[in-house]
Amino acid sequence: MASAPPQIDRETQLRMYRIMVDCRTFEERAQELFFEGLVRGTTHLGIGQEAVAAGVAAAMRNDDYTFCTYRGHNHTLARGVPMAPIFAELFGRATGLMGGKGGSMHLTSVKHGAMGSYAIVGAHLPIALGAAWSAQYRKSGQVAVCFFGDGTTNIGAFHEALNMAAVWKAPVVFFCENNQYMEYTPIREVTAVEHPAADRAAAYGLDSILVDGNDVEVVHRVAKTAIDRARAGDGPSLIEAVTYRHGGHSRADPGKYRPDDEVAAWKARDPVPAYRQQLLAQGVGETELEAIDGDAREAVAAAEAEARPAPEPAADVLETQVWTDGGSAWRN
Amino acid sequence: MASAPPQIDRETQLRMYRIMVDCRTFEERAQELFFEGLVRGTTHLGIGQEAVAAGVAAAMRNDDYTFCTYRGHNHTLARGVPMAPIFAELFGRATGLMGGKGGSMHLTSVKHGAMGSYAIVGAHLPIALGAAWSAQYRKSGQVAVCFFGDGTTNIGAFHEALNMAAVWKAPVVFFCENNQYMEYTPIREVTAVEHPAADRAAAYGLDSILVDGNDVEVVHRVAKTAIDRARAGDGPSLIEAVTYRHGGHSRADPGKYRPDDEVAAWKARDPVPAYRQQLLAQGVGETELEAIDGDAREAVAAAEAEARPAPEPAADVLETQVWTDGGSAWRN
Amino acid sequence: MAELTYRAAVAAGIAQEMERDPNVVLIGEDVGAAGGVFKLTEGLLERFGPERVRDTPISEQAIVGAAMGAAMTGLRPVAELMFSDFFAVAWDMVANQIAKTRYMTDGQVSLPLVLRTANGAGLRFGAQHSQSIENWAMAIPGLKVVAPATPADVVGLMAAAIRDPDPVIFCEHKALFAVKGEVPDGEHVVPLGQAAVVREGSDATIVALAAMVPRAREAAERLAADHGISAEVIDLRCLVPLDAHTILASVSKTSRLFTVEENPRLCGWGAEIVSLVADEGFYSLDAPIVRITTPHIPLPSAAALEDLALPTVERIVETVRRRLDEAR
Amino acid sequence: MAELTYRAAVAAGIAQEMERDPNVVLIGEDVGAAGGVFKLTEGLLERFGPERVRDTPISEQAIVGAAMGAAMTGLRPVAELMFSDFFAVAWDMVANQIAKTRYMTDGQVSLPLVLRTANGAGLRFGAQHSQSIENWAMAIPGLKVVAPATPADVVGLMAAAIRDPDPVIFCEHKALFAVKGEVPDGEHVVPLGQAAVVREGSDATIVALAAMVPRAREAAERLAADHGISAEVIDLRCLVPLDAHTILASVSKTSRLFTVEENPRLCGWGAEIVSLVADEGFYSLDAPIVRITTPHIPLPSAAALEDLALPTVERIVETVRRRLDEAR
Ligand SMILES: Cc1ncc(C[n+]2csc(CCOP(=O)(O)OP(=O)(O)O)c2C)c(N)n1
Ligand SMILES: Cc1ncc(C[n+]2csc(CCOP(=O)(O)OP(=O)(O)O)c2C)c(N)n1
Ligand SMILES: [Mg+2]
Ligand SMILES: [Mg+2]
Repeated sequence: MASAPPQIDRETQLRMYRIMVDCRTFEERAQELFFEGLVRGTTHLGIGQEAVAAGVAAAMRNDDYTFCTYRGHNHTLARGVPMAPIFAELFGRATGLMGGKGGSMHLTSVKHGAMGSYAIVGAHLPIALGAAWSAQYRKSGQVAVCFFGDGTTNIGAFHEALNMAAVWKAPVVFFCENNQYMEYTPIREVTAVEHPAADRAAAYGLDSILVDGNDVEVVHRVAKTAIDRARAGDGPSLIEAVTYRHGGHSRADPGKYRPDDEVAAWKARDPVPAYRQQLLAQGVGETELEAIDGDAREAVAAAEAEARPAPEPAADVLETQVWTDGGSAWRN
Repeated sequence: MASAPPQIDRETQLRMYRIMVDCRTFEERAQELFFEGLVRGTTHLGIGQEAVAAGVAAAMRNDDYTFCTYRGHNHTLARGVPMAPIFAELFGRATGLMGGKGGSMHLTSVKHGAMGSYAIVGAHLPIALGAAWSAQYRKSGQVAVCFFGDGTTNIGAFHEALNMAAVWKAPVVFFCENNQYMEYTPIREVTAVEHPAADRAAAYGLDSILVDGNDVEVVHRVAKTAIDRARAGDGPSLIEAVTYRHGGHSRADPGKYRPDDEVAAWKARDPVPAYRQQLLAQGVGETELEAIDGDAREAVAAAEAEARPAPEPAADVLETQVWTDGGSAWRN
Repeated sequence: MAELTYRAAVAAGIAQEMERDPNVVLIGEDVGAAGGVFKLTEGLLERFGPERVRDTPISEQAIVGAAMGAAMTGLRPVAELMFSDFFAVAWDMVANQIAKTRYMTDGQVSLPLVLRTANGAGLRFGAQHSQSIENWAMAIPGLKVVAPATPADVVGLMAAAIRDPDPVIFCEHKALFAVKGEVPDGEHVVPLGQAAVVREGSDATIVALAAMVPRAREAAERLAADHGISAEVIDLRCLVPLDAHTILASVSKTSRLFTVEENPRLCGWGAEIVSLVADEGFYSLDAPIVRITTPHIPLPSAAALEDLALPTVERIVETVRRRLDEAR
Repeated sequence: MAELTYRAAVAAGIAQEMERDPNVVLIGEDVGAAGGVFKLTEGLLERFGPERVRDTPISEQAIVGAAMGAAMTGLRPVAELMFSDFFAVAWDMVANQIAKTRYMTDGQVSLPLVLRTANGAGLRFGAQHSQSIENWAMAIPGLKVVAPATPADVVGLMAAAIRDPDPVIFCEHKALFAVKGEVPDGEHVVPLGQAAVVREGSDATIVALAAMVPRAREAAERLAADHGISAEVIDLRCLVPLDAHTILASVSKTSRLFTVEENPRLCGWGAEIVSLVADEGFYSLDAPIVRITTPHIPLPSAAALEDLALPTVERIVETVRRRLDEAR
């Protein structure tokens, strides 16, 4: 991964900033709505980790595939999926992205290349490999990007997918967002190596890649290199980006198991204002950034307003879409 | 693993030779009996791999635990399990080691520390870790040794067990017998690294250990070091020993997928005659070795004679030993 | 008698047994320092120390496999699978190793272990965090299966499960965690394999499990009040061992059988009970046997849909009433 | 018509579809160069090349997961799990991912894939290589389940399974591999969800699957010859979709139902069929419904024990005769 970092053009920079702000604004509101009781079930926020979703998405082709986890709002938004159906899904409404059948943990929009959010740790790594294999077979030039957390590196499916992807030279990028915790347990307490993904790349004949996950441009560059490599037929990559979630693991978890100074230090490295500062320093105008910030606030407000009054799913959809014929009949 | 190799005393040398000859003689006869139709179901021979079972067993304490695979005759014999009940088990007789309920793939003799042969690839690695954890908790000083093949390094359970054992510093030795094939596929065609176990040790913070699996003394020394380390509380090891099975994977497989010259080269390095030569060169008398060879032939013949006329299991054992009360009642 | 939540009863039941037997140990993801993601194991680390309460990585195969290896060598491990859906990730360990090893070794190996798990729906967690997997386990010979409906049974059956010399799958129902109930003082043990007749009745037998028990019970009250139908309600408590006597005795009295099952329709525990009665209790039957189940679909996450999917009190009342009418 | 073994029919069925549709690909352990450990895929690598027939490492989660990812992006993968017992290792992929994704995404994702596997007992392979897992799959909403009993059905149902837009678990029975039978020339497709009445009868209905079909058939012949009992034998062929009509129609004629199941006793497909009939066919029934199954035990390896465990022709004959006598 030693090639000189290409310049990132202004358009891409602004796009990444916009994605980050959209994600942040959306999720902050989602959290409020969870506490209001409007978002039901559970919700896993990526606040603090937006640089990853944004940096990678901006390196993807429109027809590339994203596979992510229950902590997948950011990755889904980053592919251009509109906010209203996501809100509606979180609220359990008929207009939800999956009609209320999936919920927060399973956001999927195939037409945006958002191929699903998976809630059993590790499962989507083999599935992403399968999509990459399909692209390889169809010679479509598509790449699959698979996001997962540090905790995921200790489950069997991780190992199987990495080895098989390497052997098959599949066009897939495995992207580990090391936010340093698996739910409430610090990853270092349950992992035999310091860098749960990077220190294991060699076990699959891959380069060890460890980057700052809070620097969107660093993320973008490393993602672009890996995606280009995959597209060129040079096989998979495993990237570890170190980052931090500002809040708890899910729902109402206040994240009290983390030392205050650790949280404070990472909040001081918040990727969104940091990138804003960086762009300002590079000469982007304050008004331009403010417009983006304002757009995000408006978009979130409009999406919420659209989703709120939507009806609950009708009883007659309960048993639809088990099969491709639209139904669920298991007998004649 | 750099400490100077300790001398192996004559008694241990002869014990290892005896184990190897016992295993070889037993399995050659088992194979003939398979072709005669007396051994039913399936059978996986370790002919060519005896140096591993012998070298490791001679480094174990009587109360240590062995976990092995369907290719487990050698490891089971090496712990001192008598031959007659093993033959009887292979024949499906009432006097079988597990009364005919387990079969060739599941040889177990808890009182010899032979804690089972497992036939789903990878499953026994976590189980061996569990026995080691138990020893650690009970402060018994016992060590668990877990044997498995090269193909097993690509399954998820391998990864989970290795990581958790390392984190828990469990007294377990993971011993990979790299015989270079997973059933019919060469391991290199399906594995992202050259040495499927050794090249992955670092992923669990462990030393990379690669040894000649056909040299029983090399195996013994490396095993002893690892077992001592485990017993001392210094945690697990992962050892890869390169070896070769002379025959096919199982049953009637002639192993034709392997190049003739490869087979010939490895047969030329047959560990049993090689060790015999080595012992002779070190001044062990031919008569002493002949006595061991003769003992083995007699023991195998006697075991066969004992097992052959044994009755088939009686109908009334079919439903026993599902539960610890001896029965299988699932209802009142 | 103390009043405990079902949630607190889990920790109380485990603590009772850890106190009694030093070989009882607990492992699982976040069971220690965090006290469990559902707070089911709160206080156990503080009370019994890190040797006996161990946090693990996200490695369900290793968790369950380690429990097996420890059980075969002298410990009595209790392993938590955070959500019962995650049994799928460790299914080989459960179904092929733990369930079969005693039989395969002709009794050389005993596996006194408990696999505990948060089971069932009602929290809008969607298809991968809401399943009822008790019938997966029931279908595998060599596993005992327990699913308590009350705090007292949580404590008592947990004790019996931990003391049992064989592997037990222990399903704790998420929708019941906040339910309160009296738990007897002192050591409390409820033997495995005894169903509880929680309401006597004469017109129909309703068999239920876990979160369906309070629904069946309420339905029975309404059937009595609104329709003059006297329903007997049986809380199975255990699927294996199964209290066939209690079911058959009830049906021989009522002549009619209904099951109320949270699992998807096909091959649930209800089908097994229907089969038992359609054979051994056939001549007592007056009318078709009816299973009231979740449809054969994955579980939806939206509140409106999840509520529709599971058997409700209304659906139970309506079904029993209508089917009894039809059979008249 | 050509005579093929059941074994050869597997490769023939896959080849027919690979010929027809370039998106059909095959993966699994030793399926390529070795032609399968049971020689079920012999010749396919040579015929279709390494891009379409891929050998994999021992990584069942990756195999099944990859099949899913490929199916959702345009391929029609056929993945082999060498022994059906190994489904346990990949059960999360099967039960939580493949089965649920279409529903969870409200139909955005289709998963046209087939998971084929060598299922069943009879080869003295012991408890971890002899299981019947079709009821594991039947219990999971979102999976279709097929288990052919004849070479012609292997080809015809394989074609239907590969063409089906939804995930299909395809169970090939090890004990039938050597059985020969006529297979129609040309393209042969047998629609999913149609049971076959393989013998007509009037006194009792016997429902069987896969290796139990020939046994049930032979038992019916003996019942007729030795006891004057006319048994109708139904080969289910598919568990999902289930041909409930054929079963109910038969029972309405015979008034008596027996199942012959290879799976361990509890929660098998038989329990589901009993439940169906005990509800919808209740008033046709003259006598208890009887399941003839393997006991609820892991499978033993010794020939003598394995033979005792599975339903035999004798046990079927005896059971049907005795139960009909009793009911008279
Ligand atoms: C197989 C499995 N085990 C456990 C869980 C419960 N669980 C959900 S998220 C999570 C932590 C995952 O940690 P990590 O991979 O670091 O991702 P993060 O949540 O930090 O983004 C756990 C244990 C699960 N969903 N699946
Ligand atoms: C999970 C699982 N997948 C596949 C198999 C079938 N199988 C039995 S042995 C074997 C090869 C194992 O190779 P290796 O680990 O190298 O051991 P060896 O047989 O060479 O001793 C395979 C694929 C199995 N038993 N379990
Ligand atoms: Mg994390
Ligand atoms: Mg090998």
